[in-house]
Amino acid sequence: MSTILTFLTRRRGHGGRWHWTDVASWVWLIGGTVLMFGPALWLISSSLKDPAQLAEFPPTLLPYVQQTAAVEGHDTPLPLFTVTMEDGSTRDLAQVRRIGANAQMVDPGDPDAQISVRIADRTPVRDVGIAHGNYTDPFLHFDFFVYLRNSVFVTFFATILTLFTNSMAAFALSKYRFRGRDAVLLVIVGTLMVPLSVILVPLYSVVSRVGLLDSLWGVILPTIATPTGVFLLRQYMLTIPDDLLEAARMDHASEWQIYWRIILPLTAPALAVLAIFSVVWRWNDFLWPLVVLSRRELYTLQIGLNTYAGELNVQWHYILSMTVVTMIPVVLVFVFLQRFITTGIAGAGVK
Amino acid sequence: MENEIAQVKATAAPEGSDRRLRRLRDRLGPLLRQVVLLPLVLISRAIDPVMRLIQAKAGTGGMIAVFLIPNMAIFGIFVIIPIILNFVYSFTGGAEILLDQRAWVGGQQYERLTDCQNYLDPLSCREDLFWRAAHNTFFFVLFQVSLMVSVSMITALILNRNMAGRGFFRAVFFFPVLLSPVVVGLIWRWILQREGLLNLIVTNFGAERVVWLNDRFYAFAAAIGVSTWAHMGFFTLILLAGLQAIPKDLYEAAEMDATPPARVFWRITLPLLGPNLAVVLVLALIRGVQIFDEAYVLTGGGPGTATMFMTQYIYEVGFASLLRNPGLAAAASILMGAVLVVLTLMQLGLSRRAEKARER
Amino acid sequence: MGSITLKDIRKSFGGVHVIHGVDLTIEKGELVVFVGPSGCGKSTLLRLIAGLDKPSSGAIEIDGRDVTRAGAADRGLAMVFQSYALYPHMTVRQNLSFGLENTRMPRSEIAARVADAARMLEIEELLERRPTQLSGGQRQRVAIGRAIVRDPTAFLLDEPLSNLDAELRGTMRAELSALHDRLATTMIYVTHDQVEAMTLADRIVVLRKGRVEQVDTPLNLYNRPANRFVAGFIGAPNMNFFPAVAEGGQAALPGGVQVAVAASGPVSFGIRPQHLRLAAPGEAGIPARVTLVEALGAETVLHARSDGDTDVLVVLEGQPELQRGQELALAFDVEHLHAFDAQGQRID
Amino acid sequence: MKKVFLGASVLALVAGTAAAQTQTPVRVMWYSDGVEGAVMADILSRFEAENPDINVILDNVAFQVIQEQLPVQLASGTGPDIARVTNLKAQADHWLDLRPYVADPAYWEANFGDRFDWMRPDGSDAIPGFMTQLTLVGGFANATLFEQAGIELPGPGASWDDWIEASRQVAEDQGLPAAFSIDRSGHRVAGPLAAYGETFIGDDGLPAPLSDDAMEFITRLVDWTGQGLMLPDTWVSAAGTTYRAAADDFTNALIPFYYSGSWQVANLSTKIGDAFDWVATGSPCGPVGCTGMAGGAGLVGIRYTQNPEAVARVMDYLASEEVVREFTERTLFLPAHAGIVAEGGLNFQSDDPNVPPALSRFVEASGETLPATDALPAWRWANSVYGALVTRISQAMAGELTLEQARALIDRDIADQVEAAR
Repeated sequence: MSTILTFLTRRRGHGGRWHWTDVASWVWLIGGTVLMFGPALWLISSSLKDPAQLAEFPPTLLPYVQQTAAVEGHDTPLPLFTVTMEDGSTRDLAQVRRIGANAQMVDPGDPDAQISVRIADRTPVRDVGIAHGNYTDPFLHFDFFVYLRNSVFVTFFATILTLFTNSMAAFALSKYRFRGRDAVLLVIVGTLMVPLSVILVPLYSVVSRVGLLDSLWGVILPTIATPTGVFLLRQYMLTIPDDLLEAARMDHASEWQIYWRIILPLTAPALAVLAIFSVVWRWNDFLWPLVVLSRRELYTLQIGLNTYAGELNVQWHYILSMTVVTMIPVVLVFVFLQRFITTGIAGAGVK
Repeated sequence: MENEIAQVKATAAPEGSDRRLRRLRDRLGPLLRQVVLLPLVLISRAIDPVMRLIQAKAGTGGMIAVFLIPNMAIFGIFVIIPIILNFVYSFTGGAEILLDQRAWVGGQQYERLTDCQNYLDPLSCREDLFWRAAHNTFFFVLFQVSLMVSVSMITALILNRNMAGRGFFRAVFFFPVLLSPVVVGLIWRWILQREGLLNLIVTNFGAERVVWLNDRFYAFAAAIGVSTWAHMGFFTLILLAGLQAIPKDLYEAAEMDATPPARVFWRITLPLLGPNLAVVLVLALIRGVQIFDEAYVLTGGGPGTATMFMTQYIYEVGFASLLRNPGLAAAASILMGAVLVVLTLMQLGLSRRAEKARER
Repeated sequence: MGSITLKDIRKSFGGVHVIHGVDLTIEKGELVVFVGPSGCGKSTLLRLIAGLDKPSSGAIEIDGRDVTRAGAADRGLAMVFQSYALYPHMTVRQNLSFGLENTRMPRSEIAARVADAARMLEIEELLERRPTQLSGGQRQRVAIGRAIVRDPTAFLLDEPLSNLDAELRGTMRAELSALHDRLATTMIYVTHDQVEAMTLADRIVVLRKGRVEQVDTPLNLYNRPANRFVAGFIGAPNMNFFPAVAEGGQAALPGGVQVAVAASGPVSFGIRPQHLRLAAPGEAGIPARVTLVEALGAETVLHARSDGDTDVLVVLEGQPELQRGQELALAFDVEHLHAFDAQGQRID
Repeated sequence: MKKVFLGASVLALVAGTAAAQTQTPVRVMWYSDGVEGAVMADILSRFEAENPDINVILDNVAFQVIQEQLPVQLASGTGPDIARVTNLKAQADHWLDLRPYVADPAYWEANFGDRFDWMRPDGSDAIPGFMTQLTLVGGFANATLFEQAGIELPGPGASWDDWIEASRQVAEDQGLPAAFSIDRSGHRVAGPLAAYGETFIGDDGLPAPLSDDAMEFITRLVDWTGQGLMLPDTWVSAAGTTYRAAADDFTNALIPFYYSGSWQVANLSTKIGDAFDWVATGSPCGPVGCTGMAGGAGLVGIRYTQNPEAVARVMDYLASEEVVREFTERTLFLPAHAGIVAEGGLNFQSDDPNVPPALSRFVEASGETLPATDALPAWRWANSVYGALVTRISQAMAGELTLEQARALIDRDIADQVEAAR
């Protein structure tokens, strides 16, 4: 125990005193943890609430369900309330019906005597519980597995192709000198600044002209030549010594082999970072697939869950629950690969 | 003999009880790797002779083309051509969506956008919403980039200290980067709305409920805060990488010189962090100007038009509203792109000059 | 097998001339060392031979075949890089066999060659390790091994020992020498270290600013440097030079020593520190004042200044009693004196 | 290797669709506000069972797709075979004329004919489709809150001022944040504007400049927001034409009065449950009348379909009286079928005692609409007017514009739209 304590309270500097910066750092980090994770936890908790509870204020931290009691003489279980009686005492009563501002209540232990209570004097008895319908209904009505398959297909092929094409281009741009290289680089970096929503209409007409509308490849192809990827990989490849390439050339390796057998394996950390980002990006893509895909059997999860957004109403309970479901892979990536990602970016990001 | 045993013990000891597990992993690892890599190996066997042939025929120059073509072809079709088309769109008028049905109007859209009596007063402009969006975007970028860079810097400095759980906290701050912007906007709207979590907390402390997203100041601050929340982890990591690359002995030397910590930061850390800081600034700037999804979901541009940013304006005018005007949207995006390019070039130029100055 | 001929090789990088017309023939089985100060073009020349760079003009022949335009892989050469350039993601074995696999050699043959090379270099236990798990000397061996397995027409070695510490460098130098004797293959060895050059080379090529200054055996270079540059570059500590003016076949050194020389006008005389000695009483010598005494035990290095402000180095045997500020005269035998004309060319 | 994999996945896709190849495919693009997608899927599966030669594929999409993407598809001459659309008039050129294909055009004329002008170009006699539901804009009141505050619900003929005053008293008594709210939508305020005398359409059929009558109501609306009577969250907290509903604030009993429309009935029923009693109030009155706005979503055939006969068969089935009746009863929508309306006796499937009276109140209110509002659904420029109203009124509410500026900008925005489209 004490070792844990000393581990946790280990700080920089010498001697045993806490410097004010240590305190400030810990406050910052712990505050940051609450701020970073809190909202996601809130989303999960909200996704377990039924529609009525979602709209409720004050919101509860945890999802609750109304307690009911089976009362003799009534076919269905009745909702339970804690009622403040006129003498100030409180009793748990079941509600038979409500008429306007008054409720007909009954004591489950004494089902014959009905009591009239003002509704302001009663509060529902609730227990922590889950509105599992939020999760089960979409799985029944919503082509979850079709959407999942499409999302996986898009994510997988987009990532593979991104890695391939970007690394090849980055190789050419980092390890060869040729006329126009700087121009190509400038164009690539320049387009970093063009957000998709801005060229939506022209891009749509291009994709439509190429015949990729309503096709998963129409979602995949426009995303794979990412300037970010080329840039990231090129920066990393610049750090690979040219000696290795020359050694390989002396070793009878063709240029393709140099790329394939020397450069690619050595770029692995940067490729991993790009792969993870690509997976997250493609998995989360919303606007573009929404524009390209209009057939249900081609929908990705993000588009699928948006079908709960109607013209006049949004079915938040379903959207929230499906959002949580679509977050699972991302969270898994995070949990299992976070060390890889964080150190990878640190290593590959900027050199 | 005894020596050898001692050696074996010494190497085995730290592995402790999971030695068998590790041995299994050592044996399984390569096997797994071979299985995973098998398709790649097969692909390479198939591609290699073709590539050798190309290299023999076309030489190294040909190979450069082979490496560049897939990326550049896709890039050309799906990025460059749309950008060019967008440029063409900006010279056409009407509500039609497809280019071939649209009428050529020359510079009319640009005239309409830049028709202003006073550029600082959007209401005096022909296209007042465009200028409101421009103003909002300008202030957003100004505040958001400064906030994000400072917060990322503080976090990176703290994470660079030698303290327990560094890896964990590094991950914590990175987590939101993985969420989709739509989800980010949704979560925070859920928290900031009238019946949201924040008001629950506020009322628990006895304060009045505030309708955060109805207040110009709070809504704007929320847009800044939320986008900082969502992206700071990425920038923190870049800065952290830079911090860790600064040789430790510089700090030791500074300590020997009894340099006060603030001075160490300004005179050692910051200058040596220069390249990373430049990358962070450029990327943050680009992202700031492009702010869309999370802010759109969060505030919808309100209250009034207080958080309506450039990209939202373009998206709504050009695509989302029932009354679309693609030509106007295209012209607006071209103007925005021009500003971005100028800003980035200025930024790069400045940092390059600073770098040169330092080298001298 | 293994003769290399360079014909008027020139190389410029974007207007900067790096190699100005080099003609050179390397006989088969020879170990030739390119030596020169940094920036003299020795590495560039090696890369031109290797095929990693292409000369701007001139021709390269290997065994009489013109390979000027041939790629690096097609010249049958092997190279050891200064940085070793071992593939960090491959084991030693994979590093050694990579080049052979590229030539579609049968697996058994590859295995046999790798085993041979590993045995020869005593790196058999390291075969399954990766380069990062090796010490500097071990990496060096692997880099050489990678060249050996290829059984090349010639080895090209680019400052292969410069990353090693002094002791290891000595050992490796000896091993390389032994290796050359055993393999009897042509080797071109680039170094800026004249000791390496002297100890290893059959012939040394001294380069300066992209030009060949002299090509000869180590001892000839030492004994008969073709010009002042070579004289100053070869031999440690550096040769001392004294300016003089020749008139009527005679020139006077400081202290009035007259020397016969077949020239007239400004000349300079060089003498190696080892060839100077303290003048016997009455003997004519160059007067100098001691500025520093470095006693190394077996020998003593004397820094002195003659009149005319020329610094002089003297290597004396043993541990003579000398003090800073002491005035003395330095004597020498005339046959050790090298004379150079105003252009720095040797005068015999 | 990769090729094999690709090939396999292509094969799988082809195999998946091969079974459907012998059937005529009919694609329906559909969006849902509630359960109607599930109901429609159910009805269509019965249709398929009866018509094995037709394969109906129901694409349940987000409303955003209908609004943003379908127009682009239509412009390029593609799209589904049938779509559920709200923006009916502006895209009327793209709808298929079903007249030559349906079994009995007279049945269509008789039962849906009144609304054909909403969805066909002016002067055409086409049968483009039918309304899946009618909607009527109108108010809801939280009867329980009114009762607790001891305030009478304003009766029929009560004016907007009466309603806001009564709601204000309830809000004050019950400590509520605001008295009422209206959905953020131009369509929602068009009714009240008409009730104050606005007619929208000029003599030339083009939008007329905003009248003083309209400004009368807009002024009130902005004042009410300024005084905190109208919940600012809905209108102020968004920009542009973004749609925002205040339904959650009403279900959460934050406002005693909510002006929305008949489509909310099902939603309110599920979310409010037993928490309080609520009633539909119809539209409060202005000087000219007590009108709401009719509207709704239409199901239309798309001109670019390959199989107009199959489309017509699907449409015939869906428009048949019994299917419309079932759909209406299960979705709690207002029916758009003249025969059903005349016959009445709809058996709405809800246990909630608040639902039937609310629905009948809306049916009743649909007789109270003014000609000015009745003309709007069939008017090409209605969306331009709605968009300009929302954008500028909410800016005025947020204090970014004065009323005069807002008026000028509304007129200018509409003129720009007309200009751009000509």
